Amino acid sequence: MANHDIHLSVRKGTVHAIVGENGAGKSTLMKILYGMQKPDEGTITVDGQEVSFSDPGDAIDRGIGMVHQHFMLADNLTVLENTVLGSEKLYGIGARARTRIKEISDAYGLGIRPDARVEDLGVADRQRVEILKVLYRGARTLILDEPTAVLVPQEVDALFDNLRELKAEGLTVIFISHKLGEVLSVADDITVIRRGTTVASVNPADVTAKQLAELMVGAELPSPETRESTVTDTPMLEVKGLTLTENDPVDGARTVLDDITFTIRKGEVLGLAGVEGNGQTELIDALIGTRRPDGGTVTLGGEDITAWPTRKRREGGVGYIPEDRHRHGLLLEAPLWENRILGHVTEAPNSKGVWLDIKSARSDTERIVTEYDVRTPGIDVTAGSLSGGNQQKLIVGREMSHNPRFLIAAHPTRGVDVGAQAQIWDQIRAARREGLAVLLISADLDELIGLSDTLRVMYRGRLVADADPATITPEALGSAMTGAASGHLEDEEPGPARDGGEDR
Amino acid sequence: STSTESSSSSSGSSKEGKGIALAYDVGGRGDQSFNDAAYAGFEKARKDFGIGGEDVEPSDGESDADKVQRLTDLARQGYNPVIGVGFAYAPAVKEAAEKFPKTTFGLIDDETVKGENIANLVFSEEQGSYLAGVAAAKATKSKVVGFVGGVEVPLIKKFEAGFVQGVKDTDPSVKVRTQYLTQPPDMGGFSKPDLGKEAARGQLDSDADVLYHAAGLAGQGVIEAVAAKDKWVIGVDSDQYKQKTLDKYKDSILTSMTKDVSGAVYNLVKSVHEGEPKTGVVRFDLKTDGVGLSDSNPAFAEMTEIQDAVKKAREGIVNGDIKVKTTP
Amino acid sequence: MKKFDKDRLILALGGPALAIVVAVALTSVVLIASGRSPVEPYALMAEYAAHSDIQVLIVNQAATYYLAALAVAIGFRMNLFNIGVDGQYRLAAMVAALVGASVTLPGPLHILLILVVAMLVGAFWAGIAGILKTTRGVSEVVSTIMLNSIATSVVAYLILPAQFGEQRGNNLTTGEIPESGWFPGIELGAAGEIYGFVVVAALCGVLYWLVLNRTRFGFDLRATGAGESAAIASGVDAKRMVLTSMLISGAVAGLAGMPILLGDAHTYSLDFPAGLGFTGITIALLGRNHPVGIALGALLIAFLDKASATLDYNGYEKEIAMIMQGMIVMAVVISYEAVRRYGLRRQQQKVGEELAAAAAATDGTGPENRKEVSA
Amino acid sequence: MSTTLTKPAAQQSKPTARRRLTLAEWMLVVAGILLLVSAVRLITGAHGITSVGQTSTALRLAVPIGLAALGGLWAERAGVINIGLEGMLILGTWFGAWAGVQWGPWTGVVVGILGGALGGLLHAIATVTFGVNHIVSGVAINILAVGATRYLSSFTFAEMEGGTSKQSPPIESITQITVPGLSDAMRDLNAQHWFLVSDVAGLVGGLVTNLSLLTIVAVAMVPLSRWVLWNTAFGLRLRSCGENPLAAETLGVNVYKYKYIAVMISGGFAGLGGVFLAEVATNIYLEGQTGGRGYIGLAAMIFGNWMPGGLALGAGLFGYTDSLNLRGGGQNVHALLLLLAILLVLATAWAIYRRKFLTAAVAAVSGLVLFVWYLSVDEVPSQFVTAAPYVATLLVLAMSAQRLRAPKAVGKSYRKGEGT
Ligand SMILES: Nc1ncnc2c1ncn2[C@@H]1O[C@H](COP(=O)(O)OP(=O)(O)OP(=O)(O)O)[C@@H](O)[C@H]1O
Ligand SMILES: Nc1ncnc2c1ncn2[C@@H]1O[C@H](COP(=O)(O)OP(=O)(O)OP(=O)(O)O)[C@@H](O)[C@H]1O
Ligand SMILES: [Mg+2]
Ligand SMILES: [Mg+2]
Repeated sequence: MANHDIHLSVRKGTVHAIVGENGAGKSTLMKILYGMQKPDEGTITVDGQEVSFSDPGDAIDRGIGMVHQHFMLADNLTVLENTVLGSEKLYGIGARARTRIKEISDAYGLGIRPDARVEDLGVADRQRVEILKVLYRGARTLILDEPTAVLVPQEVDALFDNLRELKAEGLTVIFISHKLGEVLSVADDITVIRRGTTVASVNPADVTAKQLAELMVGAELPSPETRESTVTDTPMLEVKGLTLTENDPVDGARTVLDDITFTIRKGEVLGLAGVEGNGQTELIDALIGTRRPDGGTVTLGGEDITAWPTRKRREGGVGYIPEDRHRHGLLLEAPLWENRILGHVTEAPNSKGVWLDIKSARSDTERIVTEYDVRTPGIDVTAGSLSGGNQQKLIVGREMSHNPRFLIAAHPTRGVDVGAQAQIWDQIRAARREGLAVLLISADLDELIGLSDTLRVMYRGRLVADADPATITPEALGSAMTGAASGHLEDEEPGPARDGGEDR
Repeated sequence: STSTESSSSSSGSSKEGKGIALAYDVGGRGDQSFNDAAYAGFEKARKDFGIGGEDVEPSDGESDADKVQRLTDLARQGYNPVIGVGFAYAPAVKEAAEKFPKTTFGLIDDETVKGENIANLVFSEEQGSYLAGVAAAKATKSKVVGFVGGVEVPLIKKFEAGFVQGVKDTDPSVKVRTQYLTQPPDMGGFSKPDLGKEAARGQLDSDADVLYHAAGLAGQGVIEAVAAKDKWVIGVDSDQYKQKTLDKYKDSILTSMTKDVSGAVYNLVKSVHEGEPKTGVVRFDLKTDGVGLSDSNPAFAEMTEIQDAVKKAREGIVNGDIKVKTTP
Repeated sequence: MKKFDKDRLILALGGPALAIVVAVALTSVVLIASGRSPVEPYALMAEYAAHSDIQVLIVNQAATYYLAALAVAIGFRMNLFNIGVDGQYRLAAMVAALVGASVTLPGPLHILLILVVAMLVGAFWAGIAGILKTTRGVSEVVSTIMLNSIATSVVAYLILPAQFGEQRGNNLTTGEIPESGWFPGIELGAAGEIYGFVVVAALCGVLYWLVLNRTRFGFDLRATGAGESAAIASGVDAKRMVLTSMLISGAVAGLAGMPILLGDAHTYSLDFPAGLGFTGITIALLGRNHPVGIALGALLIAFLDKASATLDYNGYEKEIAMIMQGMIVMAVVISYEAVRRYGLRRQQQKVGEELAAAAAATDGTGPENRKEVSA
Repeated sequence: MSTTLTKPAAQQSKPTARRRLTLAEWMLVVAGILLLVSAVRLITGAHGITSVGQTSTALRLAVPIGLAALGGLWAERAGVINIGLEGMLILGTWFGAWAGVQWGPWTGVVVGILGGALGGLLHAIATVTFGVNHIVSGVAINILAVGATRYLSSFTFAEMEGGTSKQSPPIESITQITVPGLSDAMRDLNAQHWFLVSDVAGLVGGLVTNLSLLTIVAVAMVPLSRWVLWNTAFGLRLRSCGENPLAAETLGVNVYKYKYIAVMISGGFAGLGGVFLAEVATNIYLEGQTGGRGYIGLAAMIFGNWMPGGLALGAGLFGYTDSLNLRGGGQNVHALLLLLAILLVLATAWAIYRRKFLTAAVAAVSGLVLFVWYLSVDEVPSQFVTAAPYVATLLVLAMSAQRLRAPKAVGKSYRKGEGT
């Protein structure tokens, strides 16, 4: 059961926020409201009228629109096509629709180009297309499921301005977010969901972020704060002049990594901030060895690994917590113990010579399950049947079990609830104490600032700024992420913790 | 489980024959070609001698073992003679014939496999085709004639060889265009009239005005294309002038190179029926009228010049003055 | 965990069993609709297959199918659709026969040489598709379809007497392989002879299982099939994997023609069986790429093929067996999928339930009681 | 510290929209190829390569392949791979002939389409409702179609006058038209063997000579498909199911419905292709008549980058090379060797310009080999002529596959309400 005994009432013309842990059932609730899933019992009332939706079409007819947690766009179609899809009757699929899109875009300052292909758009633009889709259908009630997760603070502000404008016109907005600061700043009412049921309805004026969080979790909030520094002087990973051009058969060469240079020392966590799509993925690919850089070198513990294939790198002590665990970290239809072998098939205890050592691999999986608190009835269930957080714990356990010298941690706690989050942070901190070098990439700026010893900002394939996590604010970081600021942010104190000069 | 073999090996073919058995090659009954001809002989023999019979089709992609099994099954059931239609049956006939010494096995189109109780029914297609070549060379006005072969296998190349030689011996200035539809093992060239039609059109476009086909069912396409242009076509295997499905085009069918598979089957059955089964190579050629050139088209029968030439060529072949090649 | 396993076993067996029943039922419906007896054909076929010589025929045919299906299955295991097994084995058998017929060597060496040649040629032909895929991104589905047709042409050319072949009567062959190159069979007297290659085929199955499930290479291969991007991130060189498995698939395909070549025909001629590759696809599907499943599938299809011969003698159409084949394949794939889904859902539910129970029991998050749950 | 951080970035944050060839550029490419072909024809004297007959045969041979390819297009645009096209083609030949024999050719057309659509329905049930792997289901349908039609023939055609268990009686043919003056004028012009003019005349002439009405219908399906798929709401919904079915679902599109419709239309097109084979290419049903054209159609569609125009080109290539092969293959294909060698030289130059030296080397060597081959023989052995279309397809795919782009969700199983 994902939801039970939900009571939610949203006043017309307000912004109503819904908060809750991962997997609390927020998205499920919204999907029910939007007709994508059917409730087993209970009623939904819109404008005083009881309704029952059998598919999203019904909800749309009722003036409900939804922006999903994950983009619901067809990359290969144009913005116009994505927008009119399903509602072709309104303004056709041609010139009238184009005009209407322009009107809406202008009215809310969305800056939409109707004939652009979605695949060519950045995340913020895509987010706006999603909102446009809803407005185009003349929705009076908007459901926004974590619309800010991928936006930088400035873009979030712009979005909130849009929301306020909508509210002013009498539209109703239901808004889901994990970022409590945002919630408090924009919402008129807040509902808290825990374990699939509504546990509280509060007025933003009456609560603090901390109280809200405790309502969500039912316990005290952990913090990513790292207190003592364990940074040593021995460089573990050195990246020099890394350059990567993407060879698009149609567009020709395009530089995606431009002269990237940095060093991570033993015991250091280097946090990399940046809006998604600015080269982080490519950087990870180049470091893990799934893409050959066009120039530059990567050195691990003094050894030049630039030409090493992925497997050799992993054997050489590169751990990897991928950003998309389903695509890069797990075999969803394989049992847990096989997933424990994944990525380390050539290493003990998984194999001896060319043969797999299934027995040892299994018993080691049992160990990981216990040590890392992976909630599962056993190691023969498929990875796909575990919850996201538990999948992530399994991955962390697996990577840590091979004593990495250098760990790539991409969004290590994305989609993971607070409890598991704290555990993962602890594990990273513990390994760091023992001399692990970490490259941390995260969209969660609090996590980034809290966990890192050094911060870098990536923008359009370059490292454009650096900052000291002790003094930097998320806002300042955010402005560098949009390219508005560069160089050393808050440069009053160069500090010995930073090896200067390499980013020009 | 028992072996079917052991239960019947003692009986061999001693029981009173159940009649004739035909095992077809790829294409099977309905190929409007030699499988059908074999069937015609089979039917006629059954009627004339009042005996039973069984005819069995092959399956796709079968191996020799399957053919052996088929012949074995038939022999064991008491059919006699058992006839393998097509050279593909050669290894199978050899094996089955050893197992059933008292059954007579007919093998059409192959003489590489010999045995006491094997009758190799072979045809001199090249001789008949030579005559077709003579007729074509005489009938052409444009001095270009064409040959359309279904699949490029040695058997069909025999047709080509005889035809080309016939043309060249008659009039060296006549050009022969040769076209095959598919390559083995793609036997589609015998069953795709559309390919035959387009190939014939190609030859007609390059001025050929007499076409000879050895393409089984695909030949229907050749005939259709030629008829549409009012040129001459020479049929194959049976007298295609008389074939019902080709009635519409019969005025364009100059003549046909006949190959008396039907007669061969009939005669073998007859010999078995009369208790003096034929064995060894039984050749059907011009001398024995096993191959020949039909003249059921009255227009052809009236072309005296051609008839004379054909007659002369026939005599030359029969008395050995003309040696016809079997490969082009 | 035992519970899961028992479930799995029931699910694994239930799927195909159900499918065959459904397929037989549907075929009977077809029979009734066309005014025939809905049961007699089965009885006839069963009776016919009770003879030991037919059984030998079935087993021999199954060996050939088995190898073709293994070749397909290797590709399937990593989401490669090697539709080109057909061309690969034909070309391989042809060249192997040429080589085999032109040398004289002591027995085992001669056979070994022929097998090596066949595997190399099969691998080469499949490798073309592999290289096109890895370097040029050409879908192997399309390229192997093209290569099948091209193989036909190459074989047709090479077997010409002007090239390497010889004409024998109306047939073209590669010449006969001397007896030293024949694979000894298992003589069963009147029932005939079982190809010795049946044993090789079985060994290939064992090897397939062993490599796939017990070696690092096999793990990499399966991982690539189960999730290519995850496999790449885990250190598998996907391109090399594609090429390697294509080569292996082709090499095994090269063996598919060997039971007939070395056990029976001893020459490649125009009437060498074609189309085994497509049957191989069917069987790999039926057997779910599992070596035992494939063996059962191969036997089933071989049974339908061989036993249906009796239908002809008894006034039924042989095509009934073919319809049944199609129905079985369709029913089997549908039931596999339904069963797989059902299994997954069930497992998810169980995970959910057990965890909920565990959570309720401790009302906390402690891992203490997890062991009991999984026991 | 450093303050020179933000040089204006040289590159854009995101690639600009994919560049497509404009109409003018397309015309230039076509003109270039024509010029080249014409030159090769004059050098080699192989006038057959652009004759009227060549073109008209190419068209006839291309139609069934093109229809199968269109079938593939409709299914794949909705996200379903259809390797069962071969089976649906077979169903089309059988049903088309069965009805055609009894109630006339046009009824045959309708029933043939329905027969193909029946195959499509089966494929849709398996893939859409049961989520079976698309290729697996397609293979099963191919087996089933062969068995079913053989079985059916044995007590339908076998009992008809002039039919057998493998062949139907003749079907009345569909009217053929030839554009009166134009056809002859083009033929005459073509016969002059002038540079370029005759080649164009050959092309045009071939397209207006001996045209069956069904050919016209079939050819019209290409622009019609293009229009329906890209210019109507129905088409947009259908394509959205192939790109991102979940997104479509969230906008109220009934994904299952569109997939079903698309796959049935797909089967219908294949069925029409089958009817064409049974009624126009020949006038009978024949077992094994389709001869793998379904697979070739699929290849043509991929070749054509999942676009109607492209697949028409792909089908045209198959039709053209097949036709060359059937119309005095050896000499014509010999001429093609030269054409190919020249094209490879051009490709080498282009690759060098793009600084892809490996590609350049491969192209140069292949070009050289072809050229030497061209010089050393007068005729290509017929065995290789048969292989020409397949080799050509492989070559073209090898050169262009990376530019191809399949619908994003094609081949993926989709379950309603299982999205995130
Ligand atoms: N029909 C169902 N029955 C039982 N559980 C379900 C059902 N559907 C989904 N769930 C589970 O319910 C939980 C709620 O998921 P949901 O996506 O609504 O969470 P969420 O609050 O949106 O989390 P997030 O913050 O990660 O987006 C998940 O564990 C999900 O797997
Ligand atoms: N139909 C269902 N009925 C019951 N339980 C289900 C159902 N579908 C999924 N689940 C359970 O829901 C969980 C799916 O994981 P999901 O990632 O959605 O969980 P989550 O609550 O978001 O957890 P996390 O916060 O760790 O990500 C699994 O534990 C699975 O067993
Ligand atoms: Mg979750
Ligand atoms: Mg959610």
